[in-house]
Formats: sequence, C-alpha cells, structure tokens
Amino acid sequence: MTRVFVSRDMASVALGADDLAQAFARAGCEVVRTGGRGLFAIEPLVEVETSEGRIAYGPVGPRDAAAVLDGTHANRVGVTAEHPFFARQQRFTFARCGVIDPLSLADYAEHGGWKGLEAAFRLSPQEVVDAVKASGLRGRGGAGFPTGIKWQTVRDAEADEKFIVCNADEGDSGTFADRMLMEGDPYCLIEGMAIAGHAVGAGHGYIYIRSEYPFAVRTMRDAVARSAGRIAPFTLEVRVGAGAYVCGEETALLDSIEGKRGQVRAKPPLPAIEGLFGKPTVINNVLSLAAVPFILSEGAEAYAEVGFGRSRGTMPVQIAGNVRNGGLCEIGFGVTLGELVNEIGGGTASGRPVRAVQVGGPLGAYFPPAMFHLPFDYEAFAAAGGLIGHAGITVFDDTVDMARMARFAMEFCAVESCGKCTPCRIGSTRGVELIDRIVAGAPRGAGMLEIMPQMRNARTAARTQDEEIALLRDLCDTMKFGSLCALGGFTPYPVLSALDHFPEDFGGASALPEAAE
Amino acid sequence: MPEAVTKAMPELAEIQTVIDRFARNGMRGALLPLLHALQEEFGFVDPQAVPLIAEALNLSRAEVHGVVSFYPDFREQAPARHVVKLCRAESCQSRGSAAIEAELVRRLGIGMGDARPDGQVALEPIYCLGLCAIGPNALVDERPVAGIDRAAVERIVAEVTA
Amino acid sequence: MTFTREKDFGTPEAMGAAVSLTIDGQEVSVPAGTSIMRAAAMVDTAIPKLCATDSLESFGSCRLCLVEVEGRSGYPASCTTPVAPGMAVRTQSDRLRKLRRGVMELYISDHPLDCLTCGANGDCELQDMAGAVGLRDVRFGYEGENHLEGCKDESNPYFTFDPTKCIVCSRCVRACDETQGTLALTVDGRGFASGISASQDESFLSSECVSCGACVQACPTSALIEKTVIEIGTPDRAVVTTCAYCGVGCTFRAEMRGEELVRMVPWKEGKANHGHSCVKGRFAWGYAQHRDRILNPMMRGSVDEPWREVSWEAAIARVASEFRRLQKEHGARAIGGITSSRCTNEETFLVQKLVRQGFGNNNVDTCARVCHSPTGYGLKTTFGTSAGTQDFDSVRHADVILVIGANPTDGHPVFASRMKKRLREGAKLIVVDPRRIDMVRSPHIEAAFHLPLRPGTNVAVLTAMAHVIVTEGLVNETYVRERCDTDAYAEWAEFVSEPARSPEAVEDLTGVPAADLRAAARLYATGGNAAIYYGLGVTEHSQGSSTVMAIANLAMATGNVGKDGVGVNPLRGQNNVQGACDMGSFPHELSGYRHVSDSAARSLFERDWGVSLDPEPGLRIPNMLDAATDGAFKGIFIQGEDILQSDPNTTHVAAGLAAMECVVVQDLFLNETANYAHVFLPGSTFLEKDGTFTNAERRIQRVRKVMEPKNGYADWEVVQLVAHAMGLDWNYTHPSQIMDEIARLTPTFAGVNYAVLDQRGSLQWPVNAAAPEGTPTMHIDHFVRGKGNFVVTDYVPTDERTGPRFPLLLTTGRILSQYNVGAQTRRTANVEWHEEDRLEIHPHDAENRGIRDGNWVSLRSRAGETTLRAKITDRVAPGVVYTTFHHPDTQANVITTDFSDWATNCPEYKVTAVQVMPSNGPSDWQRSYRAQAEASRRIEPAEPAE
Amino acid sequence: MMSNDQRLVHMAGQILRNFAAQGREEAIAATAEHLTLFWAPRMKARAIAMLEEPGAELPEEVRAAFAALRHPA
Repeated sequence: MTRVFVSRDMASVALGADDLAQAFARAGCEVVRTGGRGLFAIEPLVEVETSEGRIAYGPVGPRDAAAVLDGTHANRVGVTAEHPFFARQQRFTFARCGVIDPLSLADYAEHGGWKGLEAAFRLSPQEVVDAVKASGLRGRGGAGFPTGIKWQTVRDAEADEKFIVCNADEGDSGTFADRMLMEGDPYCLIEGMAIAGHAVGAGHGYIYIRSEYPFAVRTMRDAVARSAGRIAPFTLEVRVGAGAYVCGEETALLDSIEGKRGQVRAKPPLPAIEGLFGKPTVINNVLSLAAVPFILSEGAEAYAEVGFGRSRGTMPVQIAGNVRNGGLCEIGFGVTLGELVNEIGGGTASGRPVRAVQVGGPLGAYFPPAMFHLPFDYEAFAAAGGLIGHAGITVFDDTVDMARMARFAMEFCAVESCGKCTPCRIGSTRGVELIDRIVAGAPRGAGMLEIMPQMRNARTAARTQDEEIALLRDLCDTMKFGSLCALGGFTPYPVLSALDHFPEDFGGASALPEAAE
Repeated sequence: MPEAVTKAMPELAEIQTVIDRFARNGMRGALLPLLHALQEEFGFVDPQAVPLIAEALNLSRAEVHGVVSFYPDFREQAPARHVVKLCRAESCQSRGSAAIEAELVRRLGIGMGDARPDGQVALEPIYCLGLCAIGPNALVDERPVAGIDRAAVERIVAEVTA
Repeated sequence: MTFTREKDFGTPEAMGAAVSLTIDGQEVSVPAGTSIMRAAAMVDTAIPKLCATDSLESFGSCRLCLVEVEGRSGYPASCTTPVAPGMAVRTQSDRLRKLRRGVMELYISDHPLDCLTCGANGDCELQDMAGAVGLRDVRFGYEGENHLEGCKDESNPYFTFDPTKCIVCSRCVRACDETQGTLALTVDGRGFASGISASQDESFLSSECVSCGACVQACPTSALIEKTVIEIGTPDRAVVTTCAYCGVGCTFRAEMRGEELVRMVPWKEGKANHGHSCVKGRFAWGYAQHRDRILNPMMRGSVDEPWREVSWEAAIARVASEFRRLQKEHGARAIGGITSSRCTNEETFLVQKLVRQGFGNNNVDTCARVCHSPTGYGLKTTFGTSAGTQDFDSVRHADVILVIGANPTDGHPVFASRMKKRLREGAKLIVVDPRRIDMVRSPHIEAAFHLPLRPGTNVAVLTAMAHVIVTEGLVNETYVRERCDTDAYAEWAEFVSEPARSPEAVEDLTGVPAADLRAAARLYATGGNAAIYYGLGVTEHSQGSSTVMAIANLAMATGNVGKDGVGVNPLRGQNNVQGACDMGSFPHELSGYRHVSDSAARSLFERDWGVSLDPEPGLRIPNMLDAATDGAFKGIFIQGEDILQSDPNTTHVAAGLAAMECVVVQDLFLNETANYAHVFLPGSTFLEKDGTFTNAERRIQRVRKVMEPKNGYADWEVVQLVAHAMGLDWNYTHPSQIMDEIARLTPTFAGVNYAVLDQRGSLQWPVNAAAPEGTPTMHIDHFVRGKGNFVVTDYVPTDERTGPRFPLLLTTGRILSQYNVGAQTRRTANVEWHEEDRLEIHPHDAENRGIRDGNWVSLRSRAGETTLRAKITDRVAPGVVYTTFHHPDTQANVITTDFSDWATNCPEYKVTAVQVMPSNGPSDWQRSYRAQAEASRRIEPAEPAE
Repeated sequence: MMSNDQRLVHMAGQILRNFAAQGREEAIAATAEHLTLFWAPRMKARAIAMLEEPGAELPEEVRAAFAALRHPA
C-alpha cells in the first residue's frame, strides 16, 4: 500500500488538505497526516513515499490523486527538502515539522525526539541551565532576553513551587511559527518544557494558547495527554485564551491563567521571582522552549555556531502578506531583509513592486525597500527604529496606503488595549481620531466649548496640519515612553515609521507649505 | 427560532451541572476554562450564571463580571446561528481583506461586529488566524477558510444564509 | 486643629535594610523595597501621581510619576520601581515635564470641565495634578470619543458614583480588594471603554458593596464622593477622634465646616484601623443630629405620666434628693448605678466613683456584665489579667487563626478586613460556630475547617481539641514546663485525656464530626503561630467562663501566648467595653481589676477620696433587679445603657425596673429603659466631649471634642453635677484631670496622661515604669499571674433544654450595618441594609412548619413570645434558628431566658429552646408593649419661662 | 419563673457543678470562696438565712457551701 503524507496544519486544511487526504484514502493509500512543511505556495501538498524518498506534489486537489500516484502530475515538486525554499534553511527547531505524524510518539522518538530530555536528565539542573546559557538562546517572543539567565533566576529563587509557562498566545499578524510547531511537532515543545522543569525545579507547566488557534489547542491537548507518562513527574496543562491580544504580554498572560482580567502587571517583581500564583515562573515563548531539545541533544555549541552578533542560533522567520513564497523559513540570524523578501519570498504575490514590509507584527515598524540591507538581528533592527519581534514579515505592494496602516495601528491598539495605563487607554483612541483628521486634511478647529466666551484660556484659532502632525508625534512620544507595556509602547513604531518613510501618504506632510493666510 | 430561544435561556440547573464539573476538580485559576465550557455548552455566558460561578469558585460576582467583560470571546447573549469571523489584521489587509470585508458587509446586510436581527448570521472581526501568507482568511462557523476572493464570499454567504 | 490633608507617600511602607540613593541630588536613605516615589516623598519631593496612594500596593497605571534614573533607559514609573543602592533619580526635567503633560492632556480630553461646581473642587487630585504638570492646552479638543454620557449612581445613601468623573485609576477597585477584602468592584470592559462596575454593573446598593467607604476615600476625583460633601461643601478643619461604635476603636478625622460635621474619614495613623473603616463609623453618625435626640432634662412623678421638660438644676436636685431619701429609708445599699461601655473611661470612672464614694456601696455594674464578664473572670484566672493578649497588628504574623463564637465581618468589620488579608496571604482558618458565617466562605476566604457545633457545646468542643493535642503528643512541653504551673497542667492533662472527652465521645452531643475536630486540633497545634479570636458566642453561655478558660488552656498547652501572631483575643462588642471593665465598673473590683476586699488597694482610694469603701462586693445587674422585686433595691442611675432591650428576659427586667422608686436614665434618646424612668438626663455624643476609649487590644485612644454638647453638658459634667448635689467635693474642669486620677490610683494606667496620648497617638496598657510606651503583647516572659494556670473545664450542660414544646435552639448575633440595640444605627440610613430583624431558619425546619421565606412567624420560648419574619437559609443547621437583636419591635430578648454564666451571671443569650410557628402578626406582648412605650414617650414642653 | 431564693440556690448549684470535677469537698470549698468573692452581702445573708429556714429546699452540697459562708458586714 502506498503511503502518502498530507498536512493537517490549519493553513493546509484551510486550503483544502482534508479533501485531499480523503481522496488519497479513497484511492487506497495509507494517508499519514503530518504537520505543515511551511511553504504555502505549494499547498495543498501531498508527498508520496518512494524509494528515492518523499516526492512532493503541490498544489494539488482531490481530483489529482491518480495523476499524483502515477507520477504524471504537472505540479511535481520533487524531493521536498531539495526545493530551493527549503534548501537554504537550517531547520534546528522545525526539523520534524511536516515530516512526522505530530501525535505519533513512535515517529517522534524515531526522529530524534526525547534525546534532549534524556541528555538533560544525565546532567545536573545547573548544567542544563549552563548549556542553555552557552547556546546564546534569546527569547523568541520578541524581547530577545537571554533564556538561560531567566532560567537561572528561577532556579535560584527559593519557593515551595515553581512553574513553567509557555506563551503560545502568538497574536501578531504575519506570524504563525508557534502555531505550526504546536500543530506539527507538539512533543518538541513538551520536551522543551520538561527540560525547563528539570532545570529550574518546576513540577507543573501551562501552555497558554490563543483561542484563534483551535487546531493547535486540539493537537497540544492530545499530545499532552499522550506524553504524560514520558515527562512524569512533570505535568502539563493546556489553557486557552479568550481573544485578548494583550495576553501575549507575559504578565497579562499570567493573570489570565490565574483566571483574572488579562491586565498587564507592573514589573518588578519579575515573573521569574513572583510569577504565576505568586511563584517563581519561567515564561518563555513556544520557539524558545522548542529550541531547547536541540541545544541539549546536539550541544550548545552546535546551536551557537550559527547566527550573527549577539543573536545566536536560528530564527524561524515567517514571510507573510502579499508575497509569492510565503511561509516559514528557519535560518541563522544575519540574513538580510531583502534576501528574505525578494530571494526567499520571491517578491509580491500580486507581481507589483514591494512598497513596504512590516517586521514584527502590529507593533513593528514599516520599512521601505531602501532599508532591505538590514541584517536580521535584534540589535540591527533596534538601531533602525524597529524590532524583530516574533520574526514575522508582512509584505505590502505599492497599492498600500500607509496613512491607513498607521491609523490601523492605532485602531488595533484601541481595540486590544487592556485599559490599565492612560497613554494606551486614551491615547490610542485619540490617535485614531487624529490620524482621521490628518488623512482628511481637516485639522481641528476650535470646538463648541473652546469658542465659548467663558473659556478665556482656550485657543480659538484652528490648528494647522503641521500642528496636527506634531501632536501625533507628541502622542506617539507619550505612548512610547509612558505606556506600561509594549502594546501602547510599541504602537508608535508602525505609526512613526509610516510617517517617517512614507510622508506623502499623510496628505502632503512631506512638503508642508505654510498656511496661506 | 425555537432552538435559539431555548439556547437563550439555559436552565440554571444545567448551568450548575457544568459549573460543578469545575468546582469539584480543584483546578487552579479555573475561571477561564469554566467560562469556555459554559460557552461551548450554551453558546454564551448567561449573566444569571455569574452568581453561580462566583459561588462555585469562591470569587465575587464583580470579579467574574470583570473577567467576562474583559475577554472578547465571552458573549453575554446567545450567538447567531452562523458566525463569520473575518480577519482584519495587516497580512490579510495586504492581500485585499478590506474589499472582502466591504463585500461581506454588503452581501450580508450587516455591519462588522453586528448580527442579523433574525439571529441567522453575525459578522465578527478577528485579528489573525496565523494563516498570514494565504489571506484573506476567515473562520466560518469555526472552519478555517483561506484565500477568500469574491467567489468565496458568494459561497460563504450562501452557506450562512441558507 | 486646622484642615490639612494627610500626607500621601504614594506607596506603602517597606521594611528592608537601609538603602542610600540620591533624588534630585539630595541624599536619602530608606528601607530596601521602598519605591522611588515614597523615597522622594520622604524628603518632601512630590512626584505627580494619580493611581498611587500609600494605602494601596503600587499599580503603575496613570504614568504621571515617570522619572529618570541615571544609567537606565526609558522613564520608569517611580511608584513601581524600588530604590537601589547608589541610584541617582531625577524627578524633574524637560522630558519628564513633556511626558507628564502629555498624559494629563489625555486625561482632560475625556473629563467634564465643571470643576467649579464639582463636589471635589479644591479636594481633587486630578485638578491638583493638572496644575502640577502645567497643563495649559488640550490639543485633542473636547469633542473626541468620551464618557460624558454616564449616569450618576445615587443608590448608596452616603455616597454617589459619577462615572463621568472617573479616571479608571482602579484605586476604588484596589481599595475594595486589598483594604476591605470584599472585592465588590471591578473594571468593566477594557481599553477606552473601561469603567468601574459594582458587582455585575449594578447600583452600588444592590451590589456586593458593604459601604465601608474605602473606595470613596481612595478616589482621587469626585467619581466617588460623600453626599455630605456635595451638600455641605469641603471641610475647613479636622479633629482626630475615636469611633464610638465597636471595640475595634478606629480613629477618624472628623472633618468639619464651621460647626457642621461634613464627614468622618478614617485616620491613616490610627493604630487600630490604619486608615480603614466600616459603614457604621464612616457614615452612620447622623444619629448625633437626629430629631429624636433629647436635649433637655425631663422628669415625671410616675411612669404613667407624660414627661415634663425641666431645668438641669431641677432634674439634678430631684436625683440627689431621691437617692438620699431612698438610702435613708431603705439602707445605703438600696441604690446603685450602671456605667456604660459607650461612654469614655473618664465618665465611666466617675459613675463608679459616684457609687463607691457617693452612694457608699459597690452596687455598680456595667453592660460588660452581659457581654464580656466571663472574659474578665476566665483570663484573670488563667493568665492573671482580664484582657486580650495581642494588638490587632499581631494577626499579620498568625499562621493559623481560630475564630470561635465571633462573626468578625459583621461585628468587627475593620479587623475582619485585616484578618482576611492575612488569610488571603495563606494563613489557615478554623471557624467554630453554629452558623456558617461569612468567614467560613466568602470570596478568596475559605476556612480549612468549620466546626458547626450545637449551640451551648463550646466547652465540649474545646476540651475535645485539648484531648487530641494532649493524647497525640502535640503539647509544647518546653513552654508548659517553663511558663506554666505544672501541677495544674498535669491535672488538666489527665482530665482532658479521659476517653469521655475525646472527639468521638462528644460527637453526638456537639454535632461536630470527630474527624474534622481532630484535624482542626492538629492544625491549631502544629500549624505555626496560632491565634484565637472570640466573641460573645463564647461568653454568653452558662459555661461562658469555662469556655474562656478552655481557650486559654489550649493556647498555653501549644505555647501560643506571649509573642507576635498568637494569643487569646476577645473581640469586644462596644467601643469601650475594655475601658469600662478597666475602670472598676464591676461590683467586686476597683479599677485595674483589684478586688474590693483587697485592703491595700482600697486604702489607696480611701486616702484619695477621703471616705471608707465597702469591702463587700456589690450587686450585679441581674441581682439588682432581683433585689428590686424583693423591695430591697429602690433607685438606680443608668448611664448610656438600655437594659430593657439589651438584657435577657425582658419581662423580668421590666418587673425589676417597675419596682424601683427612682430610675434615672441618661441617654441620647428616650430608650426602652426610659419607659420605666422617673428622671431623664440627656446625654452627649462622642463628638461633643473629650475623653478616652480603650479598645479590644487595650489601646487607650483620645476622644476629642468636635462640637459643643447639644444638651449643654458632656456626660462627665452631668455626673459631676449629681455628685455635687449629693455633697461630694469634685472639681474636675477637664477630663484630663480624671485621667490623672485614674493613673494615680491604677498601677496599669500609671504612665497614662493626655500629653503622652497626644504625643504617641495611643497607648496599650499596662503603661507604667516598666513599660512607659505601653504593652502591645502581654505575657511575653511570664504570665501576669506568674505561672500560667491550667483550669479543668468540665462540660456542664445548660439547664435550658430542647424538648417537644421547644424543639429548636435559638442563637443570636448582629449584622454589619446595625449596632447593638440599634439606638444609633436605626436613626441613620443604615436601615436601608437592615430594616428589621429576621429569623434565620433551615429549609428543613421551615418545610416541616409550612413556613416560607418572608412569612411572619411566632418565636416562643419558656420566657416569652415575639413575632418576626422568617428568612430561610442553610447558613444555620437544622434544629438551630438565629436572629439579630437590633430592633425594639422584635425584642428578641423577650425570648431569652435568665439562665446565665455560672461564674459571672453573663446571660445565656446564645442558647434558648424555642418553637417557631407560622403567625399572622405581632404577639399580644408586642402590641401591649408598643402601646405602653408610646404612652411613656409623651413629652410636655417646659413650663413657660417666668 | 424562679423565686429569688430559688435563683440563689440555682446559681450556687450551678457553680458547684462547674467545680465538681475537682471532687466534692474541693467543689464545696471553691464554691464558698466564689460566693464570698462575688456575691453581694444581701445575697450571702439570704443564703445563710436559708440554712435555718425549714421550708428552704437546699441540695446537700449547696447547703454545705452556704454553711461555709461567713456573715458579711
């Protein structure tokens, strides 16, 4: 019986992979459902097991089964790993994703699974922490804080109870690596968490997954149940978010697990000292934790060898939006933005010129092609007024209206603000109103109140467009430096970068003539 | 409608049954899982359930209300029979979701965030499904749909208004 | 004292080792853990703030308090950033000014602009901060999205909530969570739509709010504001004084505008309450101005006549001549007096002095007779002194808290909040109570064990706990050996070890499952610092004194006396119960708990007062009433006490009073006892006089005159007038002189005087040469009596028994919003929470009798019958019913019997066998009583002035 | 309802019962001491008087305790 492999990843399913799988089953094949390979342009994808390895076809539909099975289908990709999109990659974390049946413990073990955990158990907890430190692994959630140092803090904290929390509340548009890993290789994350538990002395862990990822929730729950014996006495629990983006902020996430409103806590205390239920807590992103089994099984040096500057190892970059070869590209730090967008991504899907890319989700800056020389590296992006964030790149072609995108950034902040701090709570709403006026070219005149004779101190003259833009910059300043967390604090990045790099979209803001009067 | 009506007023005893499952298992921070369970069972979190939840988890009613009102997922009214959640985030915008949104609004005759008065269908915003290179994307009654074009809009509208 | 706002340091005090840093170049040294904001405030550098206040944990939401720290990027919030050694902080710079102004611009873009007509004008932090940051322009304008459409909630009788004025700083929510522990408030929604919600977006009155006022106090704007401030205006002066409600003894700033009291605000420096309050002390002071207050003396020939208003001179002369006449005709011991636990120490001292020096006998008693007299007996016998062992702050260090026969959330709410805070931090709780009180389970509080015993079986339960502790080897033997009388211990240990005292043996009797009792005993003995708090559910039994001693035995056996976090702590009912007892109000004791037969003590007084004192104990209240019905007791002076309503077996009390020839009542109102009075002397409120109260932690605190007495004289002055009329040579011109006399004559008060009290705020007795600053914790190195005395506490059942005619057990208690017999609280808007007493009855018992919720029922005992409405609830066990005693219409004490504590005659309020049946309305007794009460309240105006 | 005399006897009996665990003689002595310390002269006088009254129904231990009282001043 021919074995074929069809992804069960949510993206593949959204593109029709379930129908495809059924068609092959009807054609008498043994269908193995894997995770996603990570290149959407060739989805729905089917791989046929042959003596030369797995031969991929895609995109293909349910009616293409016969042609695929007799090898005549036009969309023959060949050996999947040899596809140029994959050939350049260094898959440390995503090595198994798309290859194995995500829930098969046998598959996982056959493909190098649990080796990291076994290695960890042979080491003392401190040695495990030291290995993670030596690997140079930095938090993949966006802040880039060294993971080993965080673990050390938790390890050193005295407490009757500690926790490992996985932040799987990946809400940034343009990112999907966490989702793919959880759907495609859940045991890898579980193994990483178990290693963390061993290293810091935590007995229980939580995986907090956003509710927008129902497939990941199901897969992780199933995987946690099946692997319980393998990671005992460490235990794990899946918790599901409820539509609040801000819960991706680590302290809001902890409050949410505790059953509270997902409001951001002031730091200090750090979660590593006083985290979940007031106990020392490792809170790491999915990709950080999933990188750990490789570090333990292959050695810290193998991981640290790759990379650029202080950014060591690989980064699963997600190329998204209006792009031809959208997908997941795990690659060492240092690759340039231009290489990612144009060479690996293949330019826009629409075929029109790239006008802007947003790096790092809704709180990331917009960059024009003029900045495509930037190397993918935490420090380089920070220096350029942006951030890598969760390494999502959203590509826009030249039809994009950047003032509209700036407005959207403020709107998104207003929609998702937890409401705790003032700059974010009120500032985002004022930002939307202000950009609307700027875009309409209709600066604010004196309001009903301001023109009342009683209001002696109020200015009655209308504002100028310049003044409105200056106010927008001041508002961004207040939000950036005044906000409690990154939601309010980073919303100015997309707004200001749009304003800086694309002033022409803000109604002639680039060359403001003096008011005529 | 009869179904929607019964759904709109789940018996308190039924609510209590669901609550008891959580109150008994001693789960820490059980409020969100419990609210999810209630919503899964009844489609929404009835405000009448709040005192029962508060009692079971030893919280104040205010706390439970604060949590229910914080999270967009939790509804206090029965949902429409069909729900289309269209992604409004940047990646989908870069692939033309604004036009798709306008089309859906026009074809369904309701605004974004609204439900049709007869309870047949609601159009809700969602921010990112993690399918960011194949948008515009939506969840149609929890089923993911990618690459929505005008033809897909027709199919979706037909499905949810049938 | 002029009006100054209390300094707000922004964040709570920290306790760490000293850390040095500079703030704007100024060197400062503060405890580690202190926030930058607090450190700055300590050197009088005010950093702008809105969400921070030093009564609440830092929150970091307003973002006005940003500062610059050398070597750190960004602008950390000074409220949430702790100091670090060598840190260099700048609180002012152009950048900071710009950022703060930017934040303020946002606030004001969504705020009404009606400052001048706003209730908080001049007392608004938002207004202050707009000034402080130099806001001059709101460039966003005022026409963006806003919250100006919100509706004002005026449901609470004392304060309003105006959401349009709300800046969503969450101070109210945090105050409700952290300070009060009710968690009645939340933020509704999120983002720009965030708003404050009481419970499920309800009116404050219908929500879980208990109206403690913490939210109002925390609010920086007028979103939450006292209605009196809106009506009267902001205060212009403040006087610090002590609350006259329960035994917690909260200190308040009475904030005045001219001669009008605007509001009572809990004082942050108050050592008992640390700035917290409850609905009574905070808001229910309106009775002081109530139209029912009697402001002129009145007399009448017989109790059937209407009252006649007379001059002070006439009234005082009548009292003196009548008392002298009665003594002449019936002997020196034919009259007596009752002091009040609501009056000041000085006033109480004077009343007992009047009796001892002036009447020449020891017939003085106090309302503590009916509440905590067993505490006096029990703790004196075991420890050597009649008072609780700890201060309230001690609860911060308790690991196990045992609450028995007390309902702190209702009776002692401000202390309950402290206790709940400690429980939320992880301390374990054991509740021994027939009723499922709120402490058993309420948001975030859950007792590890609730032992729902049958009323009247305290001793059996406590002795069974002792049985477990002794037989399972959990006794702290070192402590017992070093600190206690080992012979007494051995005898006691043998007694409690007998199988008959085991939890299993008494299970049927007490109704407490043996396994729970054993586990609770183990927890108490082994859970770390264990503290016992108890109330009238312990004392008001025929075994009240035994129960107190059983408690003391447990504490000694486990080594839980003599340090922080442990102890035996009676929660005193009234504001000055402790003080009234300290002042020698009992017929057998002189001030400082010295028996009248102690000739050395007596001679001290005799020298000072120039008389010889009776060495024989006088009559207790019930004995006085008995003697009256025998015709041997003829006259009584009752100050601030309503024995007809508060004492048991009302018909017996009425008979006793009716048999006397001269009943003098001094009170604010024509109370129930006054129905039997011949002379009525108007009393003054705590706002109208100087003096001191002593709270449940032995803390002596000043009561300060806020306004002139409306009746013309403070109560101590009235007693002095009576003394003069009886020929005594008293020359007090100020209560401080009375305190000086108390100090002179009472060793435990030796170091107390007003100057020290004013300087230190308060003092816990003993205050003497050995402890000039007072004694927060007692019995540290040794017990006051030397060795701790274990007392065998045999369980002797009450004579009150259930049977076919009276199958249920009634127990009584109180409720948060009302106080004692309700004389004060019923004359305030607090009645909105509790307008009548209701009978709690278990669903099974109600079902058996065909009673539905809200039905009128008759409640009958061997002593009498009353009617009230039923409340069906499983808070009480089957076979037990419960009611409060706040309303004279109900007269719960018609039902209670005259059984009492064996050692002190403290009435057995907590156990009465009753029957409950459906009823149509008031009982005959209630009807006739009401008619008589109305008749006896007729007042004829004073004779026209000549 | 008890008469005042009955009440005195009842109270004394109650005190006796609470000291009973110490043994009969000790209980009587302790009760007598308690009455000495806490009862008013009038009550003590009445108790002593009852010892002589043929109609008074005094349980044996109460009688013993009353008998141990000294006449107050």
